[in-house]
Amino acid sequence: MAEYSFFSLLKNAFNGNEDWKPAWRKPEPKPSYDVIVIGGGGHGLSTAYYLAKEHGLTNVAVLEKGYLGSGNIGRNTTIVRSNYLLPDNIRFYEHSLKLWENLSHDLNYNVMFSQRGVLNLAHTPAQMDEHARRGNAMRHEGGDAVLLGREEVAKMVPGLDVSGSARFPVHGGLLQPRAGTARHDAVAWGYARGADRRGVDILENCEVTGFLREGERVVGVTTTRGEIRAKKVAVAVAGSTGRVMKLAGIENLPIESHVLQAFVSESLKPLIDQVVTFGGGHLYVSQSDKGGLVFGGDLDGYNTYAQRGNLPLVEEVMSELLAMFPMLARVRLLRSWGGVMDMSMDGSPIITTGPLPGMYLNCGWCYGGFKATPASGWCFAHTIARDAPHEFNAPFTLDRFHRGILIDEKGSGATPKWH
Amino acid sequence: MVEIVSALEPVYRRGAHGNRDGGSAITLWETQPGSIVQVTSWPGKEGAALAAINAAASLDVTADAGAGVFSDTRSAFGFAPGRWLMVDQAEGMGDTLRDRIDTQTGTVTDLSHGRTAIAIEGERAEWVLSKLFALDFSLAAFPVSVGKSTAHHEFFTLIQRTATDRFDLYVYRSFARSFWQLLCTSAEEVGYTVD
Amino acid sequence: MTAHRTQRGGRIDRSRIIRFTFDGTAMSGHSGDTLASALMANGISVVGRSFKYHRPRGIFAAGIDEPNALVTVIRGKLREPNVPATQIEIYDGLTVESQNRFPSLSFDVGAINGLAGNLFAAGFYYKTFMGPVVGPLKGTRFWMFCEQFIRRAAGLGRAGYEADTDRYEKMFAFCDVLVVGSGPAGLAAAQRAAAEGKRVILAEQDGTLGGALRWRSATIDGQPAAEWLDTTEAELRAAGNVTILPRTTVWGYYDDNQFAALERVTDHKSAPAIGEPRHRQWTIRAKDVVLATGAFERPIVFPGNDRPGILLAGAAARYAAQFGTLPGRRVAIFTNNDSAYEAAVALRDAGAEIAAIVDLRAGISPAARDLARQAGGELLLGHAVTNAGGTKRLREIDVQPFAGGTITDRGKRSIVVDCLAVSGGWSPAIHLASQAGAAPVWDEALQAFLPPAPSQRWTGAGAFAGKFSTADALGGEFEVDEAEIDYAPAPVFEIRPAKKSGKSFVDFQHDVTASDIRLANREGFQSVEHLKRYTTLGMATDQGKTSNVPGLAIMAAARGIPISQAGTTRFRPPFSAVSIGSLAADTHGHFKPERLTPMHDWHMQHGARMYSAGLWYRPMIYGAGGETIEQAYVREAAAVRESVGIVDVSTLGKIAVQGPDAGAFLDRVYTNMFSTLPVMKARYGLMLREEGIAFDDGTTWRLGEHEFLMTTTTANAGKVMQHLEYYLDCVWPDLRVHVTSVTDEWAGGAVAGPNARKVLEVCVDGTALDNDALPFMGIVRGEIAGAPVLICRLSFSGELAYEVYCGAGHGTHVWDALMAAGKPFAITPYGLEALGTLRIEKGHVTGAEIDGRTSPRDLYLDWMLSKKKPYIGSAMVDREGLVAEDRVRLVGIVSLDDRPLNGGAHIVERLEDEPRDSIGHITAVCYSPALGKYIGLALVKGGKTRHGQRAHISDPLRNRFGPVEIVSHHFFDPEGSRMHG
Amino acid sequence: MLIPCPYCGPRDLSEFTYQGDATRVRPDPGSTDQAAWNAYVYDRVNTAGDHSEFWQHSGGCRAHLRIVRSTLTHEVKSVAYARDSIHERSRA
Repeated sequence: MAEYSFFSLLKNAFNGNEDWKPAWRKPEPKPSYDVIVIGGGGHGLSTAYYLAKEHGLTNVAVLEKGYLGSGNIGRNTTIVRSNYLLPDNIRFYEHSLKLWENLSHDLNYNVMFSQRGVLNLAHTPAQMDEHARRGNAMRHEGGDAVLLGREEVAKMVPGLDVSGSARFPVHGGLLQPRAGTARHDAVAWGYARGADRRGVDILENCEVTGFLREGERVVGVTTTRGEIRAKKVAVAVAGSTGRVMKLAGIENLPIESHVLQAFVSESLKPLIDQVVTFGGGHLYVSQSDKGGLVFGGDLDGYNTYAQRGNLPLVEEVMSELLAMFPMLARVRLLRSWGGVMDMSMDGSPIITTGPLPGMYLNCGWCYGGFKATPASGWCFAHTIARDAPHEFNAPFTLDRFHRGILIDEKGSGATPKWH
Repeated sequence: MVEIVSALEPVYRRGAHGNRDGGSAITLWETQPGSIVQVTSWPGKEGAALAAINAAASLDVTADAGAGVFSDTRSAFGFAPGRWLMVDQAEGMGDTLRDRIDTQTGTVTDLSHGRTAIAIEGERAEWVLSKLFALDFSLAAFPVSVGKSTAHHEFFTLIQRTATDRFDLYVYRSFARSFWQLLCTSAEEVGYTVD
Repeated sequence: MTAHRTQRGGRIDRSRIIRFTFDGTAMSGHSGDTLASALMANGISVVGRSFKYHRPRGIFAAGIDEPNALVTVIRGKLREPNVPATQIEIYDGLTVESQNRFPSLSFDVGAINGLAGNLFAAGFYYKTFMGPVVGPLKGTRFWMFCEQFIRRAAGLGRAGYEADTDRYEKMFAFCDVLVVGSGPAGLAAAQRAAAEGKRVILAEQDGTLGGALRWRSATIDGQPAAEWLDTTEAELRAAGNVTILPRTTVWGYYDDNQFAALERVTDHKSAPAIGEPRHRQWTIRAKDVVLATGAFERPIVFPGNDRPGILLAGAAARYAAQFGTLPGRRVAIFTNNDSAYEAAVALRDAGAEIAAIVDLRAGISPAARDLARQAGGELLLGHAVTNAGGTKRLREIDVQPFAGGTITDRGKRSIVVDCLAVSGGWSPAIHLASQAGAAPVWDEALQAFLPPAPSQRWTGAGAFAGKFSTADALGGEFEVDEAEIDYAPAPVFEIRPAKKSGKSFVDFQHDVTASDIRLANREGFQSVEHLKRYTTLGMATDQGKTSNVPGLAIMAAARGIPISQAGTTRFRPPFSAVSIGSLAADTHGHFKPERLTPMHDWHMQHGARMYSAGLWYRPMIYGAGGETIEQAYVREAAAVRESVGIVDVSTLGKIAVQGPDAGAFLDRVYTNMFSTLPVMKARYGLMLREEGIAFDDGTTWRLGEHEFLMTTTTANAGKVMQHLEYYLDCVWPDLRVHVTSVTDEWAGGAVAGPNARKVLEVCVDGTALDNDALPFMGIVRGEIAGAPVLICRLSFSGELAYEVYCGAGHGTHVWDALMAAGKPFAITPYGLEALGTLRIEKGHVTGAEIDGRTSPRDLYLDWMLSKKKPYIGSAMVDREGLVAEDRVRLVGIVSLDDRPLNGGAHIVERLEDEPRDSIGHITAVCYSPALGKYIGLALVKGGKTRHGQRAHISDPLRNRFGPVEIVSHHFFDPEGSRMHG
Repeated sequence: MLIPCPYCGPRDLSEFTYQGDATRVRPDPGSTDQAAWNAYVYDRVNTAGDHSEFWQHSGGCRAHLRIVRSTLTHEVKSVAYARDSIHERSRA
């Protein structure tokens, strides 16, 4: 019997739930590992999981400075999609989406991936054409996309202001039916448990304080829980990339850390069934299974490592939400929080060997981190195990910026706050 | 001379509006100056530029940040480093200033058509403006004659206080109609008269 | 009037009857009542149902911390869900509904969930619903099938789809001292600051000031607390330097002492006055702030502790003393500290019978003993309440001896009561201090988190700072007479009888029980954040105001560590829920301003259909007598090619570039040369980003030796302005150049077509217009109908064309004159669609091609890259990635099946391949009246090398496939003879 | 967040536009040193701590400011007109 199932729940219910095992062990660090993954967030944990599952590498440790999943994996708006414009991104995120579709089974953990569809609204004919270009690009890469007219959108999303008197009237939208939302924490916990059950050591409250070097080569780390050596050291720390890489002597990277705020309303009976994004600004909203409306918008737009934002952005986000759904003015905002985003210079990620021998780097996730979690770990594990990228992450190099081979989804150039 | 047509015309409704319980706590009107001119000096040439403004307009602006003066027909105030706005009810101030300010001193930019000038006067003027701008409108923080540049969302605005209970606002012409409507809406609560 | 209303007392106006309806039943209360106190007075015991088990719940608190009594307020068609009944001041006509129950509050089928409580323990969702691995329900299908039922069962209140038409507003305020909370600590702080002449704002979340002074008994300077409150309030109101904001919750502490506060302006009124907003969102900038936010009382966790009729002791006292309402007739007290003894006296004074005071402690202070005597009833020290019976109303409690954490069965007894007032100690409301950035500190004596050392400019006062007595709250200078009780509680948070006898709730609203917390511990979800996320403890609408500390204490006990080591969660804004409308403020219903050109009204009067381009409105077409869009633009474009047309170009960005170094500056900004441009000449320029990617284009006119007028695209006007300012300030501060946005200064009309010059000749005074006086790219000054104009001969359409600029205030005047002059030539106003058609025919690029990814070479604009000078982007434009063979480059395409093309369609070499390999996409399309064909521009791999080749459009989204020919993007008059002619 | 504009006084964040890392030095316009250009355009120090950065008072006097601000607490440590600080750097 699988560890988690309806029957195991029933059995345990009769035992007063006394027999459940910890979802992951809390081991002491070993002196050395084959691979150390720095960062016990979604990407670090999925990397460890796929190292064990796909490459048979189980002598692996995941090092987390705080509690597991304390970073962006638990701070995002839970959207999963692959509706990108550029082929390199579409292929990568489409691979991710396919992993998502089987993730609950794979992990024996219900990550609640709900393929309720992501609808991008268009407000001008030109925007409809842009959406068509994107949707066609997806279809040419084997993905799913549907272009909807105004009437179809109105029918699908009650409460949406589709009137002609709206400041930016809705013309239609691009729907990716297979996209949706997942339960963010469950993804971290599911990967952690999956990796743990395959032998991976997950070391919480284990902050990396330095890198051990033999010449150029990275051969381990010093941590708040002692020195740990490893054949390979992989870094997957998202918003903390700058800080961790400085410990390795890398002073400059094509990354800026920015805060992205997210918001949730009080719990409501079902109101919005899809993920809907606004085209007259930047806003995305969906409703969690618990009933809270989960939404977010732009970055605050300045460098920060503080996981909190400021008011102007809050007000802009609320304005945009109400421009779409004027009935929500009476709904109440329950909580807001911030996550630190590792914004790259073209808006696309970096998954690569290097930049030092013995080191592997995964960063630059911008807004895309959550949905990328499975593919990021999958590709990073491949890159670590084989010392070469998989074709899905081959374009996401570190030197592409200097060479001018940019993957600039938004076309806004080396200004991270615009990606 | 061809008349400068107001950007507000179709939405400019003279008379009393809003909550009438306490009468009108403020009055709004478009001042329609003939000249709105920006003077910008090169660093170190602020004195010469000011001298030219003062001479041209018979005013006495000082070099302090935001310092301004006004008379019945003219006003001037600083709103940025080395930058002043000069307003005259008569047309032609742009040319007058251009004649007095040479390339070595600074530049003159005529904005007579590009800005819409709105006055707000009354006991609740501070209250109404506080709905829109993140500025402290109290007399201590915003003395009479002083100018400030600020913004409410997309509405970039220059404001000069021309009495304890009066402010003159300069907004971009293309935004003026939306701004006027917003201002009127914000004033409904206290009651207002459009003059 | 009812069994639960006291005979006298309370700060309610018994002479004023207020009528409201609850779940359709008409009820009444008094002015000064909250909905909670009014429902209590009406004998309503069940007010809501819990989230998961749908258990009947009653009123538990009296303030913002209420977890149970959430209702939906209905005004007309508008619904506001999840409002705590304790926060609603009743008004005539108030209509509320209870929530999360079906079919009714008293009978709810969802309560069946309670029977399978062990199955629905923490984390159960994660362990099931994965469904089969194969078959029709594989993948996510089974989960999504289950999810729809789970979603419907979850959620609390129901919001409506009706647009909220109420008004919301913003207000900026500045002060020397912001005082948050108007209890004794806040009032005293406000009084002191006011006396020092400071500008003071006093914010109180309730409708009336006074905090605990409204219900606790004390004498201040010889006056009863309530009288002192009235005197002090009157003094503060009379002072000129104090702004009092009732119904205002300070909910956010942001950087640099900026506070967000929500004022509920009209929620307590039957109808707002004219112009009055429903809510006002205050942004308060305070030099100093006094946090006097009080404290929240905690429950004690024991089996059955959620029965209706069980409530916090302080709340019970408040209902009795402030609202003249009794939560029960026969009341027991259950406490671990002295403060509940005051509550017992208050209840007794209001007419309740105190059946027993059950105290976990073996010994209590003399003051508490005195109070116990006054209250009457049995004093059971060293006892605990171990169970509570009664489903929809508390019937009885079980009491057992309790010592050293152990419960003994001997001496167990039941006491019949209809109300149990519980106090598990007090948690200071440190939320704002926590938002400001530092971690709170656990105080062992008070068994509470106290505020951290300030990281911004705030001071704390009163219960917020752990000073619970009225004297301590007021500060030294007052003479206070009050019971001298001990506020330190016994460190007991949970009563666990040996024999399990029912659920012990920690988070009432989310139905998180003590066993859920222990299960989380067993499964390793031990850190505070894991606990919270795994069990949903503290995630409900009350944000754990009553449950955080007990939950943490139970986890600490399970782990065998002290509470101080268990940590605490960081509080985030908002302190309590705020309406989304208040945050959008004046933008609700007015999302963005409308930017209008000087000729806007003319366009509207002449049948223009408008197109929103950013904030601007521009004519798309001028609809003449039921034409389709295509018919209209074809007619307009054809008129330009055949005779003459006129288009409003006022939206183009215009920037005055002035100063001795203006020419040199433009040489650096544009890829091509401008310093050599003669005065009264214009040139087309291209700007790149540093990376060598095309950024913007437009013509720049030299009006004087030191004066240029730059035009930008409409979309990029703001960005270009900022780009120029950045370089002048941050890179080349030595250049003497000023830039000023003059977009709004000028009205612009482009007159285009073979008869354009003839039109101008009719109306322009003061200048010649022939080829010599005004050659291509020449500029002249003149007058039209008395208004000064600037005319530049340049062409976007490929025709003989002139851009006529005049002061914006003269725009319509000049436009009218041009229309009149053009009448003999049937001058045709044209919109964006025709403009687009004319430019596509000419192969000019716009934002669809300059999309932030294309290089100048991709657009065949390399001829504009000067080799003689560096410019922004010159160092990087030749990088390998930007000169690669496989980049997409600009071409023209012609539909070979005579059917319209679609923007956003892709281009493929072969339709038969699956998947089809895209080689590019279409950026712009039109029907070309000049060519009589459907044409378009496209970005295609290989660009020019494909001219003459056939390809196919592939547009699966719109199911449009068909053959095209790839051609040069210069479709029409490639030599430019027409515009030069 | 408040930013103390040297001309306008402390103003709300909403009036400002972030213009990024101010430690980057643009190579001489004619420079062909690709590494220097790449560093200028793409590489960032991304400091966790006191960060030197440009802000434009775009909803006010429109001057660019060079600000040192903590990226951990958002506290502004110093502020100057960008043009003055560039002059100083070029003199240094």
